[in-house]
Amino acid sequence: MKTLGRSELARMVALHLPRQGFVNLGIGAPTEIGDYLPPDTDVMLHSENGVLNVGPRPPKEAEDWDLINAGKIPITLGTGGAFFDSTLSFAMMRGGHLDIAVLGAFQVSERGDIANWTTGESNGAPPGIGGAIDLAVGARTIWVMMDHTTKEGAPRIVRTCTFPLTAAKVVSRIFTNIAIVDVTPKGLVLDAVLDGLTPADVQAVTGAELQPAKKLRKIQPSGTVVS
Amino acid sequence: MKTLGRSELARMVALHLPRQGFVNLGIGAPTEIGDYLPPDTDVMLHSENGVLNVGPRPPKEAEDWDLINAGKIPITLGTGGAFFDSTLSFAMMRGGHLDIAVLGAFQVSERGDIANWTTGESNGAPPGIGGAIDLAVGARTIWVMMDHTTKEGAPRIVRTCTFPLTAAKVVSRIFTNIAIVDVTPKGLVLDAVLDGLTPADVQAVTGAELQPAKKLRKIQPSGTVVS
Amino acid sequence: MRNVVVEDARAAVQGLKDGHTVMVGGFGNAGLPLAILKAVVEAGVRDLTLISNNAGTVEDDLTLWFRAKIVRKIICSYPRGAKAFTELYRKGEVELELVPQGTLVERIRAGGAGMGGFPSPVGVGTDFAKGKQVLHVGGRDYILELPLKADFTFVKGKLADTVGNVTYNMTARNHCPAMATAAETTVVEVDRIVAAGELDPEAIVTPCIFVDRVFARAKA
Amino acid sequence: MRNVVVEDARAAVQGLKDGHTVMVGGFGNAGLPLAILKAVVEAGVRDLTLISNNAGTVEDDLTLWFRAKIVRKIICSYPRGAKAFTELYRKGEVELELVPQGTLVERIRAGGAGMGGFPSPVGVGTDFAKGKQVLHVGGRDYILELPLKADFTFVKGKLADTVGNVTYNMTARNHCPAMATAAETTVVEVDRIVAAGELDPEAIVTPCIFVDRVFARAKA
Repeated sequence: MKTLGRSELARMVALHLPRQGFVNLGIGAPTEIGDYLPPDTDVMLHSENGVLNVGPRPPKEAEDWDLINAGKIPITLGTGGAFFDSTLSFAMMRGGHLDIAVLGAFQVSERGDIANWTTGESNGAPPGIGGAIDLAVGARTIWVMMDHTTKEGAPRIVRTCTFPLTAAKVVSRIFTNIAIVDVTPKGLVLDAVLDGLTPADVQAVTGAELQPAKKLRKIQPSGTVVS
Repeated sequence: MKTLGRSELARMVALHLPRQGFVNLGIGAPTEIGDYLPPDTDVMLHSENGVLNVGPRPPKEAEDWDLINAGKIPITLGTGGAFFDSTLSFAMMRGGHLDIAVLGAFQVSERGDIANWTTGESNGAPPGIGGAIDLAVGARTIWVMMDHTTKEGAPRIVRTCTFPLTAAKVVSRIFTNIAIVDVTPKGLVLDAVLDGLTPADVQAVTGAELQPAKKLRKIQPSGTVVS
Repeated sequence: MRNVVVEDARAAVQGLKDGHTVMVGGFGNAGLPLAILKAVVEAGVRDLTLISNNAGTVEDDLTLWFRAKIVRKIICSYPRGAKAFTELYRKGEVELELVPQGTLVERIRAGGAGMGGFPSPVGVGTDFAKGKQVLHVGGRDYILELPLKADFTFVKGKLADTVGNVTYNMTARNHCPAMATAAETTVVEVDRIVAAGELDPEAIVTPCIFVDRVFARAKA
Repeated sequence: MRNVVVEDARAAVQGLKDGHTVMVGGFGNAGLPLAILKAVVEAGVRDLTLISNNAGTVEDDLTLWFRAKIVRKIICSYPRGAKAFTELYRKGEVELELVPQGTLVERIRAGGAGMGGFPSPVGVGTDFAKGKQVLHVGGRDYILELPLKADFTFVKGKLADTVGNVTYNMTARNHCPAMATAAETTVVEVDRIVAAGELDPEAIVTPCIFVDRVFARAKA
């Protein structure tokens, strides 16, 4: 099946962010969304290790390992940025001060449950949770960005998560490499589908029922979405 | 009955403070203790409105109403001092980081209960509690500095406080204008008596039983205590 | 870029409504947003619930609110020496919830940090424990103190930049940073506004995420 | 005047004993007291309970402690990518208590601030709620998270003055200020020590009351 590349997916999410507000981009793939924000955006990026207004990655020679994001990647500080300790950083999260967090996930359920910290199969390796759970519970709006299925083709959007939950009933929107799905009180609504695929194609790889939006949108290969 | 003056009482307490450590001098009379610290002391004074290393009161023309102590009196900042917000200031208190707090009191019981926020008789005036209770619960060592009796001659050191408690079983030492009394697991111990008075004189105006110390000390009119 | 600067105190209190809960920073005369206090009275709101350490000491502070009788209830640690408040209190025209100072600010922090309050050792065995849930942790008793939040927070800073980062002046910091985190709308009155990037990012006390409006107090 | 400067990392870890609980600041490579980490191994202690955000990423960090097998238990939010730790974990030779990052630092703060923990909305309805007391506040469920304290805290600062006030460098601040409040003995490794009075009193992050020892890391 045709899918969006990781960069195009990041671009698609970036294009959906509002023009202002405080946003946390989860570690891993969501971090890449920052690269596609318009240069004149008023959005300020938060990183949970204690920095507000995260700027672009510096050139290699300017990297400073005391200036990193939660993914432990070197960053720069944007104009008007601030440093603070972890208690204040997590107060921002837990206290509902972030407008949007975009998280990766293993699974999202039709009622908005998110499982993103462990598949429960550890092979003896230690589990890790980090700050993902604080974001999932605390940010006002939770978006998920993930591949629509596992590498083996199993659905990640499911009726009930089989992996251990990170938080219950928090996700409002899911951006995948083939679709955009809204989590509504009435169930999952298919908002947009990758050009070349049909709603039925998407439903076939989704583990929960999708209702069509009043007006289905089309995702172009670049990540731009059109009505 | 002969009594120490307020300044001499403050001086007596000052002479008993260790040479180093973090000390909070409660609002009102205890604040005056600061005037009698030796110039080379390593003691750092904390004030609960958010300052560490409180220095002496500035000359009138240098007063700044953004630089005050918890008694709302202008202060200076000593070398190496710091400002912080109230959450951190009260974390210092509640978390047991202060070595000594010297508080005023209406009553202290023989088991170390302290009543210092209201007599319960308000005449309709609003009660106030401020930070006294946080200090009483949080500082590692609580000393009380007060007149031995009320203006009417009623004892302030009592078997059981009749006024509403600030905190239970926290006071370890009581400095009054005629005596020094230690609160011990075995009861109140009379450590020092004002020159010219006898232990019986002090007992007569005390509402709980005083045991004599192994070696009773003598308080001189200047506030100096000698063996 | 984000810009939260408003023109004056009047613009700063826009949206404040009858019955709102309002936090006001300050301890003694330090950290009081005096221009805002005046603008609130001029806005003609009433039935406010006020969360504040004190209840007014001189004529141009919270005394204004009690003279104007716009406060229904005050949650406060030390309302003594407050003439206008005391008058209303004696007549039963204003309600008082007395809260120890450290408990007050920590309840505010809990509100701002999304916690269900905090288990406090302060007040155990006293009148302040009445009606509160007792928790036993590690062999010690604690009382569960509940979080405080507000519709508006009004505090006084020293400098703000245009995006809304704030610093404070000496002991005028007091409850202001905690209160700034705990309101739907946080307004900061400052001495001076500077361009974004002028404040040392290591020395910013209240990051802009907590701040909705700033304005520079007119020079006296 | 108070002076808490010690000569080197060896002097900084004096008194650390077998079985102690130890907090170590740092997130990724930022804020790690590397000289202390080495000195602890050289001190020959064992059976430590370690409270730390991570469990070592490169060879000169907490990896040293796991190679030396001196940790009995780690309380940690993200021990992934930690080779030496993972090896011991697979063999069942080290115990792990996994704690969400925000919960970890707030439990530390509660320990330092004398509170009986805090009611957290994080983890409700998940594995992290297992065995924890549930509190109902304002129509929402919270789980009671317990305070954490330590015998020693080891963190990395940027500057310290001789009385023990500390500043941090950018995102190397992370958990360090909270950990500094929560130990019997707090030790800070810094880049440089300055005279008392040289730090801006408004920009001090950890006031000296929390700090027992500071020392300047030798230049590489």
